[in-house]
Amino acid sequence: MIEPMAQANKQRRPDWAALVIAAGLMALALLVAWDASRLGAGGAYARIGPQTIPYAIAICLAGLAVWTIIAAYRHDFPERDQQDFPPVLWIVGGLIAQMALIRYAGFSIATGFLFAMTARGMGKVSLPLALLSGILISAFVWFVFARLLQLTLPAGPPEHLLTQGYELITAPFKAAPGSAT
Amino acid sequence: MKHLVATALLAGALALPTAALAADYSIMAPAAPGGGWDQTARSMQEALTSEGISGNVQVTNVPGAGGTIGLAQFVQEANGDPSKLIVGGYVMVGAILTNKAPVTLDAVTPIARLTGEYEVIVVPAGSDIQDLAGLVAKLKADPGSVSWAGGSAGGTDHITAGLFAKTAGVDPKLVNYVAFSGGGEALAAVLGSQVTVGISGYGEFQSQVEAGALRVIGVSAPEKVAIINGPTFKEGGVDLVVQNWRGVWAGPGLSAEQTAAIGADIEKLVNSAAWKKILETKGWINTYLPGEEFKTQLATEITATEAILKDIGLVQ
Amino acid sequence: MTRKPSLFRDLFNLFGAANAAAAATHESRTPNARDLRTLGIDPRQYHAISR
Amino acid sequence: MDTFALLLQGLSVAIQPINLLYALVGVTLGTAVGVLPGIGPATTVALLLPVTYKLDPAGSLIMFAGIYYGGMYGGSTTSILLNTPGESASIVTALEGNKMAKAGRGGPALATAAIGSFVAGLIATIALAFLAPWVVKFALAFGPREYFALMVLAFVTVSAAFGDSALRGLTSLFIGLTLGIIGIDLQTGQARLSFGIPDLLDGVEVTTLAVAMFAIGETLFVAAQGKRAPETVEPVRGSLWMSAKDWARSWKPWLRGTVIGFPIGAMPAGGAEIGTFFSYAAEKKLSKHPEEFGHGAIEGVAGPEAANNASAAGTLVPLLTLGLPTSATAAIMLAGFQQYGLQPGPLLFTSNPQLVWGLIASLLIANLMLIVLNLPLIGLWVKLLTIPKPWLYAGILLFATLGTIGANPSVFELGMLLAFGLLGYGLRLFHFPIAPVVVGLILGPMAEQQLRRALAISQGDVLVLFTSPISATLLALAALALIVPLILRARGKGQVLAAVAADND
Repeated sequence: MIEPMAQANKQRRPDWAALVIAAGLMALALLVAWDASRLGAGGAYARIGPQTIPYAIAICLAGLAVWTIIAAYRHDFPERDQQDFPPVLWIVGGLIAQMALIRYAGFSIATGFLFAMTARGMGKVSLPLALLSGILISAFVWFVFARLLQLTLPAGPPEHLLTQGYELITAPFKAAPGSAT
Repeated sequence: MKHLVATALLAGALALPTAALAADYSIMAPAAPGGGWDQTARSMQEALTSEGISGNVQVTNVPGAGGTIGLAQFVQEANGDPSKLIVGGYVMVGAILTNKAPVTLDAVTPIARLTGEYEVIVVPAGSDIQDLAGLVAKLKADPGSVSWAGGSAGGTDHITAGLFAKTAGVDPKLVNYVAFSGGGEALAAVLGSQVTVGISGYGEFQSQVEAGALRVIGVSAPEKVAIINGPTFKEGGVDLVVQNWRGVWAGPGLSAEQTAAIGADIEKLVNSAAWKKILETKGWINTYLPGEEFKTQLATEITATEAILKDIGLVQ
Repeated sequence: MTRKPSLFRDLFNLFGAANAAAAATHESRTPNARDLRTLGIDPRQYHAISR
Repeated sequence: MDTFALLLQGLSVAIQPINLLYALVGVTLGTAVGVLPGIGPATTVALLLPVTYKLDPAGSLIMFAGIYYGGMYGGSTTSILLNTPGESASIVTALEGNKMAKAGRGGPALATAAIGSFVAGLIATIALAFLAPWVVKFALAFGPREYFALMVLAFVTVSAAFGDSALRGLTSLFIGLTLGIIGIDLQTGQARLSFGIPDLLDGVEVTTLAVAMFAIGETLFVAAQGKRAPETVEPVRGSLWMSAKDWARSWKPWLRGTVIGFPIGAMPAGGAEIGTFFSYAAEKKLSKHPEEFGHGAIEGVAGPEAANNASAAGTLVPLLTLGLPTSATAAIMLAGFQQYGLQPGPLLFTSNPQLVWGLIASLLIANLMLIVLNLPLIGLWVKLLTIPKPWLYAGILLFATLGTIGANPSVFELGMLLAFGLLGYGLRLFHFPIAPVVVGLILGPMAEQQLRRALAISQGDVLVLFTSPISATLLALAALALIVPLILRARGKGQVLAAVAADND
């Protein structure tokens, strides 16, 4: 199992990113074990309770952390490509914007922001144009899924407008009895 | 001309929502789309609008933790708002206790119990257990040797198994209850004789009972149910009735008149032809119980459920 | 483990290489050159495929 | 009833107009996502799951299966014409296919891919129909302990056995298993890893995780790679039809690809890609013209394309008969069954024969639709590739969040989507596989519950796991699958390093 030191000529510094991953795995192992420790027993007949498997997983995670440390020192991790971070930030920002807006502005506006910022992150596009088309596409999607497939999607001003417009158009076609109040 | 059309459109847009406002309802199903509560909410929506009881009914889904997440959100949103309703059921009673939910059913206004289903105990066709007396005898001799397959821990099936043991004079803590997730997993275990008995709603076992692969040895109904071929618990010597029901509540802070108005609408719903037709197609049993009676029944059940969950050891 | 018939080992190696390459491609990565060669694929040609 | 009768009965379900429509929608969508980069069948099914609950179960499952099959067809188009596989299972097709297109033989390449997919899909679906009842008979004897052993075997093969790094495969698996613990424990009702957050009590949704890992993680990863050289579409020159020589050189690879792909898909080893690589290697070894490989050998398109479709059908064997998903797409299809309260497994064949056989029969129809959609309409699909990348990925994220919001309109759920998306990006960055995370999340809790059920039934006797011949065999296989590759890899290390050194010249 022992590897010949063919890589001796390579740099001797450990792979720092891999060490960070190992630390993360170890932290996760401790978290799982801590959570398991406060669980009550159970499964009188099974003799293994809700805490048994979490403990087993914690031990394995700790083992994988150690293995990752060894791999970090032996440079077993493959090379990473150069990453271009601004686009990633645009997209993450878009997801955060959607989260922040969805309760107050409704589906179309929130998702319009996500659409525009993702498009901006992936290439050179005009942000206002992307935002406008994003809101229009989202409003259309909202209409199809919320009205026709009866999915619960949060409604905001554009959605209320759409609903009213739809009812206005369909009102004459609806049967008169029952709908009168 | 243009102006006229625009004015008409605007007037219409403004007038429509106000016209419909009088009988609007928004029903929350505190579960994912597709489940039993969701189906109940959407059936209510269908019947309320088609019968003209309400002009516009919206259904919203807030899934999670046996309905307790939806309930907590509902209490905040629906305070003093007579247009908001929430659907729920017996499962919620257990979930509130086991999850130690901060918001309980005390915070909402009971409107009515709508539908229900009874629990059955089944054994494989070739089992040496013939009837409830045989099951009780085996249970008393060695509780661990009887494994019960049913739904998740703390759910209706588990509670019924605990109550059954308690009523039969066996410590509910010693019940060897094996939880299965839905979709026929428990059924497979009973069919394969992996477990001694199965306990669940009749719907779960119906097809295999009719095919002769399983036998019903007990039903949790107060009297014989037409479609189920088996004795009630009481006939088998265990005096116990359990119903897995679904009902509807309104928000807190409503006046007596507002509550009464909602109750009247729901009563209209229950007596409507559209609702009866839905019950028939879905195979639901009508166990309608209006406001005050529902409230009393609910209080009794909550006390009994808390006691049995403590006995089983799920609630400290 | 050392005296397996060579057909078995070849098949196993082939299968192992196919699996390793498959696992890599599944995650939009480039399989390593050894696996590609085992499978009769020229790594340089493989790299020309844009992903 | 024998298989033929059941299959005929299934056909009567499948040819109902509404089900034909679902199949058509499925294969069209599947072909489209197969053509488009950045979104595959697994993602598409995950996106559609939350929005299809209103449809009837048979219809949506037929649609999902159509997407799975369609993805395998669509991926080959871009591989051949663009040298950009739309699907990872079509990468191998690009090797010879694009060379053929460059040499002006794009038509025959597309034709052998489509016809090969059809032949393989047809044979493999029939094999599925005949094999399934047999496996079901066997599986009826399965109890909790046998299922537990089967899942342990699946863990090992999906994550560690043959992947390109056991360490990274296992790490991914254990991340999935950890996520699987979150929520209320089925057996005791206690909350685990929930930290008092009510939104976590129901655990992590498979669809949320899959959408985040595949759609969002992939988008972030693609975004971070920066700009690329512009892609060129090879025009389809000359005849679309294969010459007699092409037919003569294609039919054997089609059959061999089917024979290789089907069992690999059916084994709990996961993924259609393995079969494509294996088939390529086999064709090169068996070919009378090995020198043509690398310069546009038609066998190198015919074999792998047949293999990827056959393995899609193969994957359905363990999924339908045992409820065991062996690939990410299958894991999400399992979630689809569960959405309708159905548990795939031996019982489904007796309790819901209409649905199961309708599904199988509709696969045959979907296969027929696909060849019609793919051969004459090829130009239409190529047009899809002209959608600019920013709009394409913006659209993917729109639908990714739509599914999550539709199932549970909560900010917390969107936060999980973002968190898992970032996790997916990180895993890709450091070359960790994604599929074991998803498989771990869905199989982990099942395996744990089965183990605890087995022990509860036996009143705590651990030996029961080994006294059943089936579970003992499965556990032994799992141990072998974990250990043997480690030994082989260690023995091969010397050669590996030599190869690496040679490659880095």
